[in-house]
Amino acid sequence: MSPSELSLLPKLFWVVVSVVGAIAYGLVIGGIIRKVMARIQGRIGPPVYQPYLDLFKVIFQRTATWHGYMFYLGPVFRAAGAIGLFLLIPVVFGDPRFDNFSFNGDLLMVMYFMFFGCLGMALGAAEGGHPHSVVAITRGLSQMTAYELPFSLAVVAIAAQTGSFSVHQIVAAQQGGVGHWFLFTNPLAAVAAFLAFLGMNMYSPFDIVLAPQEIPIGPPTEYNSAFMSAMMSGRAIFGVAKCVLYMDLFLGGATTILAAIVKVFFIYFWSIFVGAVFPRFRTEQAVRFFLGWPTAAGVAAVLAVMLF
Amino acid sequence: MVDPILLIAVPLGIAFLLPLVDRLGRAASRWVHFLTLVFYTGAAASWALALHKGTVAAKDIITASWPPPVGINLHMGLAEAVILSLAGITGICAALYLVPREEKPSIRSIVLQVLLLAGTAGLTLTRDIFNMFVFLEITSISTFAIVLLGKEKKALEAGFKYMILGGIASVLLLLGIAFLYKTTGTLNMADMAAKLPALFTGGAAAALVFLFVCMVIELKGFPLNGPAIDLYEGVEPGVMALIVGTTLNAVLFAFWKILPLFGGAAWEGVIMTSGMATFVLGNLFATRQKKVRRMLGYSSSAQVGLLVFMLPLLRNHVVTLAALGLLLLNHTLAKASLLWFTGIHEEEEIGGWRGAFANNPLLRILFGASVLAIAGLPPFPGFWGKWYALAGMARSPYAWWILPLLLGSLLEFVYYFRWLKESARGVEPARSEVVPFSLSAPPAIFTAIGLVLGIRALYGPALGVSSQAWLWMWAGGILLAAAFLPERVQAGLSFLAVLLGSILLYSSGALALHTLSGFFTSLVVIGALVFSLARLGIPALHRNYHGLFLLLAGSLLIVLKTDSLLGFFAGWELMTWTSYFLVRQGKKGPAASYLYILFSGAAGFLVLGGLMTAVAGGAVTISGLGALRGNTALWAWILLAAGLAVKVGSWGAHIWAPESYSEAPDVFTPFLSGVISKIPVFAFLAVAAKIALPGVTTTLGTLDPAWVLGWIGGLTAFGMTLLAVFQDDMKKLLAYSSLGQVGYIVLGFAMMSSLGWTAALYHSLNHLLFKGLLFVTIAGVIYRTGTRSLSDLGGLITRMPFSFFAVLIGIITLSGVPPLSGFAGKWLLYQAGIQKGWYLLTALAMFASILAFPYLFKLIHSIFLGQLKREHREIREAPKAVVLSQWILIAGIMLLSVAPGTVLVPIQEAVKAFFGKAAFTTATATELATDLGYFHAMGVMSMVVVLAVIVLAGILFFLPKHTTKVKQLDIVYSGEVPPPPEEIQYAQNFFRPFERAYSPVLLPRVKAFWKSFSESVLSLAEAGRRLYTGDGQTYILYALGVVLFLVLFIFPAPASSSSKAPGGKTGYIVPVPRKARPAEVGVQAPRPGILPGGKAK
Amino acid sequence: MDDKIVKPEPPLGGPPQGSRPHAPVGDGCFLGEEMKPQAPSYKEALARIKNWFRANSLWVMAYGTGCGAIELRPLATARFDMERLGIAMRPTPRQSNVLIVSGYLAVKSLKRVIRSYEQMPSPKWIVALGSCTINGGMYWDSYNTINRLDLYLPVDVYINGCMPRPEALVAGFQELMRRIKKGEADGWRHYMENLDWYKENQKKIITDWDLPEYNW
Amino acid sequence: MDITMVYIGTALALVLVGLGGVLLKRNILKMVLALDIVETGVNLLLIGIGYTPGREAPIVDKTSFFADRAKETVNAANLVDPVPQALVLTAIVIGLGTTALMLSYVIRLYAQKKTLDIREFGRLKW
Amino acid sequence: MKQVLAILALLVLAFLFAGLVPMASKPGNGAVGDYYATHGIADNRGSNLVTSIVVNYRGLDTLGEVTVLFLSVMGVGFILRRREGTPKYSPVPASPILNTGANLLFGSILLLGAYIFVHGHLTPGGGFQGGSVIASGVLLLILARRDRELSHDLLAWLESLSGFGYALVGLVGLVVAGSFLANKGVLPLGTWNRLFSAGVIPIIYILIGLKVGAELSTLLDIMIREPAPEGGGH
Repeated sequence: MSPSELSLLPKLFWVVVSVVGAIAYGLVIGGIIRKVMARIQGRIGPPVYQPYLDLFKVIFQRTATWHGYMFYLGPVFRAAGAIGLFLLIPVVFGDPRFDNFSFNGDLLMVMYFMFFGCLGMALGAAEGGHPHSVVAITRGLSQMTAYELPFSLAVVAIAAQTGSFSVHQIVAAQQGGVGHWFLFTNPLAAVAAFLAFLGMNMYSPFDIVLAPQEIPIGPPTEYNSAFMSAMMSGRAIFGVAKCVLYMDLFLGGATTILAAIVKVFFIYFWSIFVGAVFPRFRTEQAVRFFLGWPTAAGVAAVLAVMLF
Repeated sequence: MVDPILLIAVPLGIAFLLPLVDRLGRAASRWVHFLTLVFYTGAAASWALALHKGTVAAKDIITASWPPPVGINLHMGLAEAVILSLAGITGICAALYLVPREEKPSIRSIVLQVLLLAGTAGLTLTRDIFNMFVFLEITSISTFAIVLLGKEKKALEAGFKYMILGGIASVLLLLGIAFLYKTTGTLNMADMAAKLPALFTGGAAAALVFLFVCMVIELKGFPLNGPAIDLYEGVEPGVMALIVGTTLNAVLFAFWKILPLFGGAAWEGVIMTSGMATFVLGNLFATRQKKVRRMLGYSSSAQVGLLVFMLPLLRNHVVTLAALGLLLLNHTLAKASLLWFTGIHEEEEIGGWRGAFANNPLLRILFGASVLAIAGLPPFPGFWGKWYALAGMARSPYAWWILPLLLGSLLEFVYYFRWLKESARGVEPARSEVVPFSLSAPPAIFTAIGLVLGIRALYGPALGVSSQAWLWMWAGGILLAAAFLPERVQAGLSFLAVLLGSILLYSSGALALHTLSGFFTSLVVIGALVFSLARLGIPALHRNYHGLFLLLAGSLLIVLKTDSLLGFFAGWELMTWTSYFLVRQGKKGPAASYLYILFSGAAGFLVLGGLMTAVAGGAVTISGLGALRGNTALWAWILLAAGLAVKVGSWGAHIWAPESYSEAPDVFTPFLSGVISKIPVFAFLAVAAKIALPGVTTTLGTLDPAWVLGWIGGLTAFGMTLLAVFQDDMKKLLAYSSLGQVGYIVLGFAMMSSLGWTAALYHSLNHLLFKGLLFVTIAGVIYRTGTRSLSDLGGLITRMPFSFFAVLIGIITLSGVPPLSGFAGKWLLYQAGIQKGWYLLTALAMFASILAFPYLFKLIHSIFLGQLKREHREIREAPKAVVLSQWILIAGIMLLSVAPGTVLVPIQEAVKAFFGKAAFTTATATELATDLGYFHAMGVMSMVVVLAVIVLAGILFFLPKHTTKVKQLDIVYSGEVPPPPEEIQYAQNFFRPFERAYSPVLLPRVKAFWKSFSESVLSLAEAGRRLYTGDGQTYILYALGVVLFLVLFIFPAPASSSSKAPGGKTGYIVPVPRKARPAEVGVQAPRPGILPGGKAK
Repeated sequence: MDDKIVKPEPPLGGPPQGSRPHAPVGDGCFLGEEMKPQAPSYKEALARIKNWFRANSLWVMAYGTGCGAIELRPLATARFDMERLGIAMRPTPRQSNVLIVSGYLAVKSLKRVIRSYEQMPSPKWIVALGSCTINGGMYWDSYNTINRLDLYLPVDVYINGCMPRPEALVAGFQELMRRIKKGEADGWRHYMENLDWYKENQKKIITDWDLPEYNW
Repeated sequence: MDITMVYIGTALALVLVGLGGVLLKRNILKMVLALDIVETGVNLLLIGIGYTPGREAPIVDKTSFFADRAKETVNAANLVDPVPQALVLTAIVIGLGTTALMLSYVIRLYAQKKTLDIREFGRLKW
Repeated sequence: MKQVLAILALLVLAFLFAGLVPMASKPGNGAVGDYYATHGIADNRGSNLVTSIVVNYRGLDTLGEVTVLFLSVMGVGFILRRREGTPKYSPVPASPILNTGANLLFGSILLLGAYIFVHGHLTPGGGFQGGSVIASGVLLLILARRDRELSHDLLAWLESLSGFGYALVGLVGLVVAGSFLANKGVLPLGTWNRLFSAGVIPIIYILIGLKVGAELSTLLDIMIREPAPEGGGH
C-alpha cells in the first residue's frame, strides 16, 4: 500500500485535473481513431475534435426521455465506474500527483471495478425495455466472460511473478529498462492480455455488442441527451483507464505524464489496427476465440511462472 | 420377580383353557388374552428393568429339578428379557390391531397368538438344543396357521411354500442335532459347545452346516428368503408385525445361543458373509420392488441379515450387546409400525400410496417417523445402535466390513424414501380414510417407544447436546404437536422462539465470532432470525413447517456445539432429515427431496466412514482428532472431504441440489442455501482441520488430496456457474449459483492456509447475506406473481421497487464487484490462491466468478427490467415482513462493505488458532492488507458514492428542462407500434450464443452418469431378484445347494474321517480369546458336571 | 448544384382555425421548448453556440423509405465522405437529429416515419429527397403513396431530383447546416405548434390509424 | 459293516428319497408326503444313532440290568441310548403336527385353485 | 433344467450322506444317555427310561410337544374354518354291520389305549401312543357312524383340561419342589416296576394320553368334515 503523500485538498485538485485530462484525452483519442479509420478507408474523416462536437450536441438537446430510475442510474454507474477505475490506477509511477486513489485497492480491485460500469450500463439499458438492448447485453456479457479468462490468467501470471497484487509493486518491478517490462519478461502473459484487450475494447472485430443496424447500437438504444453524454464521457475515460492499466501491467508504467500519453495511445491503437483489418466476429466465434489461443497463451504463461 | 418359567407355562396353560373360556363369550376370552399378555409383558419388562439397573442378577432356571445337562435349563438375562418384553408389547399391539382385521373371528386365532408368544418365550429362554427345536416348531406351526388370519388368497400360496421350506429347515435342524448328539453325547448347548472342540468329527462339521442352513432359512438369509418374502407380500400385515416382533427376534437369539458351536474363524467368516450378503442384496432387491409389503419383506430379511452379521462380532466383543439390542429394537419397532401402516392403507403397489393418510396428520407423522427409524436416523434407537456397532467394528480387525454395511444402508435409503416420496400428497383429492383407534394405536405406541428411547439416548451427557439446542428442539417439538394452530399464530410463535433462542445464545456468549463454532452459530442465528421474519409475510405451505424448522435449527446447534463425534453425527443426521422434510413441503418437493435425501444420505455415510476411520484411530471427541496420525488421518480426512463434497453439491454430485433448492418452500430455500450448505463446511473445518493440520503429512504419494479437493471446488464454482446461466427457473438459477458459491468456499478450505480459510469463512457469511437476500426477495416475487419462470416475468421494478433494490444489492454483492462486500471475499480467495501457488486454480476461480455476471443480469433483468407483463400491472410490493428482512440483510451487506474488518478481524483470530499465522499484515475495520495486496473498503465506498453523486448531479444539471418519462411501450421499434409486452420481453433463449459457444462442455454428462449408474444398480437388482422364481421347489433346491456349497467348498470335510485334530481348514478353531465378559448373555460355562468324566455331583 | 433547394412554405391553408397552440400537454408531451425567440443576448449567444454544435454534429436516422435510399449510401464512402461534415448515421431515433425521407412514401411507410420522427428528440429536422416527396413524382397518381410530405410532417430541406445524386445531398446537408446555424430550421417547432392540424391530415390518409396520440 | 450302518444308510436313503420327492414331484400332496418320508428318515436316523448292536431297549424291567440294586444304578452298557428314542417321540409328534397343517393347506389350496400342481402357485415372486 | 440340477444335487448329497454313515453308526451311548441309563431308576423309579426322559428329564420338551399337537389342532381348525356360504358336511349313513362292529370295537380300543398310557412308565408306549390308539378308535367311529357327530363339548373339555392340568402339574412342581415339572418331592416315587410308581410321571402320561386322544380325534373330525370343494371329492 502506498499512502498518499499529498494532503486532501491538493489531492482532490490533482484528481480533478487528471480526470478531466483523461476525459479530454479519451475524447481526442476517439477523434483520432475516427480520423485514422477514415484515412485507412481513403476518406478525409471528421475533425479530431468531432467527439467534442457530438458530446456537446448531445448535451444541448432540447428534449429528453427516460424510462425509469434505473435509466438514470445506468449512466451514473457507467461514468462513476469508469472514473473510479481510472482513479484506482496510478498513472505516473512515483508521482503522488497522479497517483490518484490507488491506495484504495490493488490489481484485484481494479479488475473487479471494471465491471461496475458494465453492470450499471446493462441495468440501465435493460430498464429501457428495448429487447435489442438486452440482446446486446447478453452478447456483451458472453464476450466479456470469455476475454476475462485470458486476462485473468495473465493477471495471475503477473501477480505470481511479482509476488504481489499491488499495481505499484508491479510497476516497480518493471523499472530499470525496457527489458524489464512484463511485455518482454512474460511475453506469453502479454500475448494473452493483449488479445483479451481486443475484446475488452469492444472494437471490431469484437463489436457485435454494439452492432449498429442489427440491434440499434446495442445497450444505449434508448439513451439520449445528458444520459448519452455521461455515457460518452464514461466511455472515453474508461478506454484511457484500461490503457493505463495495461501500461502499468506490461509496459512498465510511466515515469512522466508524456510517457503515459504515448504509451496509452499505442495501447489503444493496438486494438484499432486490429479492428481496421478484421471483420466482425459472431458472439460464439468471439467466445471460442478467447477460449482458444489467448487462453492457451495465458495457461502457458502461468505454467511458465510456476515452472521457472 | 416372577419366575421366568411362568412366561412359558402361563401362556401355555391359558392357551389350553381358552377354548373353554370362550364359552363364556368372546369378550371373556379377549380379556383373558389381554391379561395374559399384560402378565407376560409385565414379567418380562420387570426383568428387563431390574437387569438393566442391576438390581437382580441374570437367572438360570432348571426344570424338573435336574441341573443341566441332564435336565433342560433356561436362562433369563437382559437380552432375553428385552426380547420378551418386546414380544409382549408386540403381542398386545398386534392383538389390538388384529381384532377388526380378522375375516371370521375365531377363538383359535387368539389361541394361536398366545401360543406364539409362549413359543417365543421358550425359544428365547431355553438352553437346550432339542428344546430349542421344539419351541422353534411351536412358533413355526403357530406362524403357519396364523398367517391365514386375513384375506387368504395370497397367504395360502405363500404360507405353503414357507411351510415346505420350513419343513426342510426343521429336518436339517433335526439332522444337525442328531449328529451333534452323536458327537458330543449331550443336548445342552453350553455342554455341547464345551465338548465339541475336543470331539470334533466330520459328522459334527456336517451337522454345523445343517444347523447353519436351518438358521439361514429361519432367519430369512440370502438366498433362502424367497418364501419368507412371499409371506410378507401375501399375509395380513398385522400378523407379520406380530411375527417380526416375536418369533424373528427369538430365532435370532436362538442362533446366538448356538453360535458357540460354530467356533472357527472359517465359520465366523461364513456367518458374517452370509449376513452381510443378505443385508446388501436384500436392500438391493428391495430397490426394484414396487409392492410395498414385499419391499418390507426384503427389508426385513436384510435387517435380520445385518443382525446375523453382527452376532459373531458380538461374540468376539467387537460389538456390544447394547448396540445389537438397539438395532434389534429399532428394527422391531419400526418394521412392525410400517407393516401396520401397510394394513391401514391397503394399497399393494407403491404407486397407490399417493396421498396416503392425507387427512390424518397423526398417521402421516407416525409414518414418516417410522421410515426415519428404519432408515437408522436419529433420534431413533437404530441410529445409536448403528453407531455403536460401527464404532466397535472400526476399532477391530473387522473394520472393512463397514464398507458394505454403509452401502446396504444407503440402499435402504433408496427404497424407503422412495416410498415416502410416492406417498406424498398428490394433486388429486385425498381419500378420506377413517382409521379406527385399534389400528392407529399400535404404530403410535411403537413409534412413541422408539422416540422415548431415542430421545433418552440423545440426552446422554457424553453427546454434549447443549441445553440451548434442546430448547430449540423442544420448542420445535411443541410446535409440531401444536400444528393444529392457525398458520399465522404458528409463524408468530416460531419467530418468537427463534428470537428468544437467539437472545439466549447471544447472552450466553455463543455467538463469539472469533471461534469457529461461534461464527457458524452466528450464521445459523442470522439465518433463522431473518428467514423466520420473512416467513411472517409468506405463509408456509404446510403446518409442520414451523416445528420442523425449529428442530432443524436445534440440530444445527448440536452439530456446532458438541465435542463428541457421536453427538456431532447425531446432529448431522437430525439436520439431514429435518431439512429433508422441509424440502419435501414444496409443491414438487417429494421428488426433489428424494434426491436430496439420497445424496444427503450418501454424504452422511461418507462422513460416517470418515468418523469411523477416526474412531479406528482412537478418537472419541472432535478435539481428540488432532491425535490422529498417518494413514488413519489421511483417510479420515479424505472421507470427510468426500462427504463434504457431496453434501455441498460439488461438481459430479451436484444433481440433487438444484432440484431441492428450487422445489423447497420458497422461504426455506434461503436457509437451505445460506445456512445448511455451510454446515458441512463447518463440519469439515472443525473435524478435518484437526486431523490434517498439526504437521501431519497427508499426501497420497505425491498427490495432495487437498489439491484434489481444491480442484473439485474450483470446478464446482465454474461448472455450476456456467449451468446457472441457462436456467429459466429463477430458484434453480440461484440454486446453481449457490452451488458455485459454495465451490469457492470449498476451494478456500482446501487451501489449508490462514488466508484461504479466512476467505472461505468470510465468504460463508457473505454468501448467507446476499444469497439469503436474493432468495428471500425471490420468494416475495413468487408469492406475489405465482410463477418461478423467468420468462413469465419482467418489468416488475415499477411494481416492486424495494424488491428490485434488494436484488440489485444482492447481485452486485454476489458478483464481487466493489464497493459491496462480495469483493472482499474474492480478493481474499485469489490472494490465498496465489500465496498457495495454485495459479491455474486461481485463474479458474476468477473466470468462474466472472461467469456469474450473465446469470445475475438474467435474473435481475428478467424479473424486474424490461417490459411489465399485462397480468402483472396490479402486482403489489412483497409483504412487509419480507421487505423488512430484506433491509436487515442489506444493512448487513452494507456494514460488511464499509467495514469488512469487523468480521474479518475475529475470523482472523479464529483461523489463527489453527495455523498460528495471521492472514493479514494490517487489519482494521475498514482497511485490510496482506502480503500480496491491500484494500481500503471505506475508501472505495466513499469514492464510489462521491463519484456517483457527482455524475448524477452532472446528468441532472445537463438534462433539458423538458424531460419526459415515457410510457412502458414507447420504445424504438422501427417505427412500429410494439406488440404486447409479452412478445417483446427478451426472455427466451436468453444466452443462446453463449450456449452455442460452450456447447461442448454443456452436455449433461454428470446427469447421464448418475442416470446410467442408477439404472445399472436397478438392473442389477432386477437381475438379482429373478432368483426368487416363486417356485417352491426351486427354493428347496437353493437350500440344498447352499448345504452342498458349504460342504464342498467351504468345509470340504473328509466326511468319513473322524479326525479330532483341531486346526486345519475343517478343524475347530478356538474363538478369538476374550477378555472379561461383561453383561454375560452367552451360553453358560458348563457347570461342574454330574456326568461320567466330569466331577461327581 | 443543379438541384434546387426549396424552402418549405407553410403548409397549404395553414393551421386550421381554433387549433390549440400546444399539442395536448400531458404526461408524454415532448413539447416545451421556449416558444419565443431568445431575447437576452447571452442567451442568444448561447443559442448560437448550441446551434453551431448541432449543425456540426448531424446524426442521421438510418431509415430509407424509398428508392432514394440507394443514393444515401455513397455519402459514407470515400468519395463523398459525409463524416468529414460531422454527419453520422445513427440507428436509433432517440439519438438522431435528422430524418431523411428518401423518396416516395407509401401510406404504410408514412405511419412508421411519423412514429420515428416523433421519437426523435428535439431539435430535429427532416430532409426530404426527390420529387416524390414534393408532389408524388412518378407515383403522383398512385393509390397508396402520398404526394406531399409537408402535409404530414414538417420538412426543413427539400432536395429535388429523381433521384438526387449524392452531391445534391451534400449540398442539401450544407443548406440544412446553414439553416440550423441561423436558427431557421425549426420545422420541429412548427410541428409541435400545429400538432392538431398535422394529426388531422395524418389521420385522413392513414385510415387504419392505430398510432397513439403522439406519445404513450 | 454292522447292522447299524444298514439302519443309518436306510434312514439317510429315506431322507434322500423324500428330498427327491419334494424336489421332483409337482403335486403338492405328494410333496407333503415326501416331506413326511424325509421326516421318517430322520426319525429312523435318530434311532439308529442311539443304537448299539447287542444292547437292549432302555426299559429296566429286569433286575439283571442293575449294576447296584441298592443304589438303584443300572449298568448302562447293556442298554441302548434312551435319549434318541425320547427325541424321536417328540419329533414324530411334531412331524405329525406339521403334516396335519400342511394337509389342511393342501385342502385349502385345492379349493382355491382346483389344482395340486406346485407350478400353479408361483404367483408371488421377485 | 431344474430337475437335472435337483437330481445332481441329490447325487452329491448322497455322497455326503454316504460319508456320514460310518460316523453316525459308531457304537456307544452319549454321555447324557449313559447318565439316564445309569441313574434313571434312582431318580424316577420308572422302568421305562424313555418315559422318564420324556416326561421328567426333558419334560419341557414334552410340554412343548403337547402344545404342538394342540397347536396343530387349533391351526387346522383355524385353516379349515368354515367360510360363509360353504355347504355343510352331509353324512352318508353306513351299513348296520359296520355300525355294530364299530360300536363293539370302539370300547376295546379305548381300553387298550388307556392301558398303554397308564402303563407308560413301565412298558413301551405311553401317553402319545395310547392317545393315538384312542384316536384310531374315534376314527373308526367317525368312519362307521357317519350319521352321528362327535361330542365336541366333551372333546374340548378333555383337551383343555388335560392340557391345563399338565401345565398345572408342572407348576405344582415349581411350587413344591422349586422347579417346573419336578418329580422328586412332589409325589412319592414309589417302588420300581410297580404301577403306582415314578411319581407324577403316570399322572402326566394319563393327561397326555387323554389330551392326545382328544386332539387327534378333533383333528380327524375337522379334516373329515371339511366340505368338499366344488368339482372335487374325497
